[in-house]
Amino acid sequence: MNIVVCLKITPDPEDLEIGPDGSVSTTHAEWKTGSFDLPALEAGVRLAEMHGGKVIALSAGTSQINQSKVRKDILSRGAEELVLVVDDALKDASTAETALVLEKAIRKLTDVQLVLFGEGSADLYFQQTGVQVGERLGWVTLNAVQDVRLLENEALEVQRIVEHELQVLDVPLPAVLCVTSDICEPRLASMREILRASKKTVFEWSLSDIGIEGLTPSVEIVKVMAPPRASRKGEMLSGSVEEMVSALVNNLRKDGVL
Amino acid sequence: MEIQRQIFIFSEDITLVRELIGAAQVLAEGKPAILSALVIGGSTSVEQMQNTGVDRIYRLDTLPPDCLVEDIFQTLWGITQEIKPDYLVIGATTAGRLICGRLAARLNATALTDIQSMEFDAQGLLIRHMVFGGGAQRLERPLRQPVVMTIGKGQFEFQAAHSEKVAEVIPVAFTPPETRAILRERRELPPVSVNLAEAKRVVCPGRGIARREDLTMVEELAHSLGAEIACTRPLSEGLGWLPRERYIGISGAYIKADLYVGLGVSGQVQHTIGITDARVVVAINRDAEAPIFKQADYGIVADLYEVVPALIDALRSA
Amino acid sequence: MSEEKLDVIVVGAGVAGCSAALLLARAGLQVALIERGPYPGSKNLSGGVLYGRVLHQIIPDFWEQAPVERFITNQVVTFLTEDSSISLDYKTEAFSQPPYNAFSVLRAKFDRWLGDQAEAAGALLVPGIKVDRLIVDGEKVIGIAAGEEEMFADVVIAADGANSFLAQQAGLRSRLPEEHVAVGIKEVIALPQDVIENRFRLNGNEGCAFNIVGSATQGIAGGGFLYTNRDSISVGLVIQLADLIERQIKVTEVFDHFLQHPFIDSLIKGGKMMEYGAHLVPEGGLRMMPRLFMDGMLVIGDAAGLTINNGFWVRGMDLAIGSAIAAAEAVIRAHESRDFSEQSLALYHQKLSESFVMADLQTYARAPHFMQNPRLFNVYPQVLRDIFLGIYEQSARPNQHLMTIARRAVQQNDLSLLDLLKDLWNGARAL
Amino acid sequence: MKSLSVNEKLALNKYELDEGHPHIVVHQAVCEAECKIRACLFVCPANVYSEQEGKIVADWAGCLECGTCTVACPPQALHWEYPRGSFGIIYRQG
Repeated sequence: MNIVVCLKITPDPEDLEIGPDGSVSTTHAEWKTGSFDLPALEAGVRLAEMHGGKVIALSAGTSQINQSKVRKDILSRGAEELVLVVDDALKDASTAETALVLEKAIRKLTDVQLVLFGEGSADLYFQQTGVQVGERLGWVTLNAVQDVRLLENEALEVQRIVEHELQVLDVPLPAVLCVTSDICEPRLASMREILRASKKTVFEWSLSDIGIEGLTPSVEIVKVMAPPRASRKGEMLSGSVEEMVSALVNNLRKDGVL
Repeated sequence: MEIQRQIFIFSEDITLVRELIGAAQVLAEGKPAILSALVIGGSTSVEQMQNTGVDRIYRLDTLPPDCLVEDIFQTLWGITQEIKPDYLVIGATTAGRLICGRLAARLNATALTDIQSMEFDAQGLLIRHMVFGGGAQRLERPLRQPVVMTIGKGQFEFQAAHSEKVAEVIPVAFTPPETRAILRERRELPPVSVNLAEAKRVVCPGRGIARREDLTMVEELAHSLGAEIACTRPLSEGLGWLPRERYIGISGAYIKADLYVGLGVSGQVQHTIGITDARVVVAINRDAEAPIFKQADYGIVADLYEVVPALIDALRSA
Repeated sequence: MSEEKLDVIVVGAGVAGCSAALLLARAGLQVALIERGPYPGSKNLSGGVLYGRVLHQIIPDFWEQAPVERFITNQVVTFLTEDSSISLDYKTEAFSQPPYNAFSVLRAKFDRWLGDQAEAAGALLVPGIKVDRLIVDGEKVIGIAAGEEEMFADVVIAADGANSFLAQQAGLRSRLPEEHVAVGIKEVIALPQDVIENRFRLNGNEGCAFNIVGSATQGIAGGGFLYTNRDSISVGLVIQLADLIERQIKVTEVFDHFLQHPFIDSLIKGGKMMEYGAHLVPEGGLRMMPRLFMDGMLVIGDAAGLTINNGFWVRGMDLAIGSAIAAAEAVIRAHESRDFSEQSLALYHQKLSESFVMADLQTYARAPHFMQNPRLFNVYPQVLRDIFLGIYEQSARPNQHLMTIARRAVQQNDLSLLDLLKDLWNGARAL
Repeated sequence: MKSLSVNEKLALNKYELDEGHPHIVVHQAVCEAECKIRACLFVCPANVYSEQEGKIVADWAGCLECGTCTVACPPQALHWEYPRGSFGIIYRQG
């Protein structure tokens, strides 16, 4: 049973730089696998370790995703192979285009029974690509998946938490599951795995390799800016600690929040 | 005759449907539009939908017990083939996200999620939503029709409909999807321990708190304020003494509390992004230069080990 | 994987470790380069001037692809007092063509590139793994352990920096004494490229390097530095630890005081602080050098204490590369002869001695002691200040003869002629 | 240039915090027995060490891993090691 785990490689949101004019830049950001996707990779690897089968990591994006450090990091966390669909037309690709590209890439792979996604990408967190790929493949598709077990009859037992309700479901294969981050704790790469990573195969596909001649963007990004700042009174209290505290309490009461 | 704009809304969460109607009114742009909605359930839910400005109510009685609300996707798909909507507005619940994705994929449409605001300009619709875990906001324009969107709570208000329009009710049958998951068991879970997004008051310790034991003082203040305890990203402001769900900021919680009190919080942007919607922000910090003071309504430059006990006493005696 | 044996394990992907791994991989050896940070350079910090001609030997014209900042054509030694600065400002076109004499570098970018070169040459780069201990069989080092994972090799090269726990574990070196180290504190401050070029009178990719002595460190033994990068400034202090401990002043306050000195503030004005870092600088020179080799193990780079500071410049990276070259030669020879004993690996020490590395360490053997002379940091800057004040001040009274000005400056700062002569003599011998 | 407090400087750095795995442990008994001058309080560039009610406390999360304290402090006063692989300070400039 081949398990495909889809990952998105993005600039690290922690490295976001907001300019004085509210401009937003990721030029100095480190590119890495999304932190929400690593639990999905771990879940896929544990399933493969338990029931046999191979995990293939799949990602799509511009040439910036194709860095040796990123490839090695993914391949040292249990994935046997890595497929990268690399094309600069995928710059700022919307969920619709990404879903089309991932669908075509998955169809090119053989004997895939299960596709796993994280709960959302680290940069956009729209929580859409996974469910769109599921629909495009025509497979059973679920999000908010908390636990996955393989039953004997080649079906899955899946647990979901949907708002305040725990659901236990039998899911036929093939299926697409978007898992939450607390499904399991991603492993730290071991020295042995990192060394083995450099020996594993990485497939680099272009859009035409997966039968896509061109992409028509479904969304135009007009502007990216720092979120609006609420205007604040900026009233600095003064005097002794007691005076400042009583002034604060009176102000809060006047504002109706105490 | 000008072609009427077709807008379709759905959410299994009835409290969210009213806000979706508010969003639909924005999408109608004051021009003639036909607003349709799918409702699951008996006549009471249909009644609630009347006189809200909705023109057409598709009614689905009940779902088989081993079905998920997400399985109405097939039925929804049938409706969209009939009315060819320009906009599909889905409530941003877990089920709503799944439905939105499947509809967008099958319609080869544009999917826009967790929309915060919408407006029209000469070229058409413009929407705003958060990216980078809230670190930035993106203004986008859908280039493909139809547009499938999800909208969460608290983004759009419902304006009571002025006309006494009675919606046409059209019953629809449930058509199960060809292959689907079988729901075997369903259990209600106790609500999550801390829901910072809904908390009315929040107390937030930062790097100024020297030791884990001092959190008891913070808990005492939170107790006397009836507030939840939050914290800042582990390193930049705190030490990971509190669980991850209590982080405010990028990839953490966004609070809309009435009162936020920062104790020794220096105010790095990755944190303060999460408190912009708080009504009143109080900052207590020894360092007069701390950036938090520029984003606070009230600032106290003093040692929080003196201010907090004094504040607890003031609250207790008041 | 870890069951079979590698030819070499290099611990630490700094400038020394990457260079050694590169040379060994080129010679066809199976070498693993283990780095505890997420990428080579993520844990490394230097003032940031690389004297590049030795790297040019192993990567010709490296500057054409390496992420270097500026080539240094302007070297300035500045004596600071509270209200004055006296600078010896040397600028030369000789350093403005290949093979460039020196570059300002930022280690997180530079070491990362160097690590990529080692990996491209065939070295197995293993980031994010901390080596906890050596595996020793009797007197012979046979491998390393990270957590419960073990990896074996014919030779382990310790390139794990100034603290080098591996050299200590192997018994090649004892705990570092306070007298032999300095604490380096640094900020990288962003400034637009054109502002840097105007402010420091640089055109194109020229750069300048300031070495600053005197009240930069409030009289504590040590010195400041300020180097121009492409669009940022590296500014920092290197403070002798024993002296700092004796003076019991908070090092962070000494650093802030240094940044606020008018001379420094005028050079970083309008900048935006991007990163604040610290690093231990080995300053013992020859006297602190550990035994550099034993059965199955070599020590290179900062781990071997290979840094020299003679007041005019501070060098570490080029010595580290020099040691990597010597180490690689020794390991390749040992690999051919299949003899990894101490005697065989002694070739490393021999090659080091034949190279500029040991020669320079000998030449400047007295520098560390000389650089601890307190007069360097308080008296002489003050004397120079008084002399130049005397020369330039025109207060409508008759000028004094230069010799009188000098003599008075010396007396005012209670500098005995004997001390002056002794210091000049020591300085000459040390430099 | 506007001067920043040490905390604010550290806040601009990038760290990967290894929650629950402190890499510095202070042995108070050794501190009291052997150390008079409490060098840790003034040699550390990151102000990791502070004194509360006579005890030395280590805010290890902000450590810059320079190792100065291991040289300045009495030998057994600190259990100091590098953070686990890929954790701790991550220099982007260096």
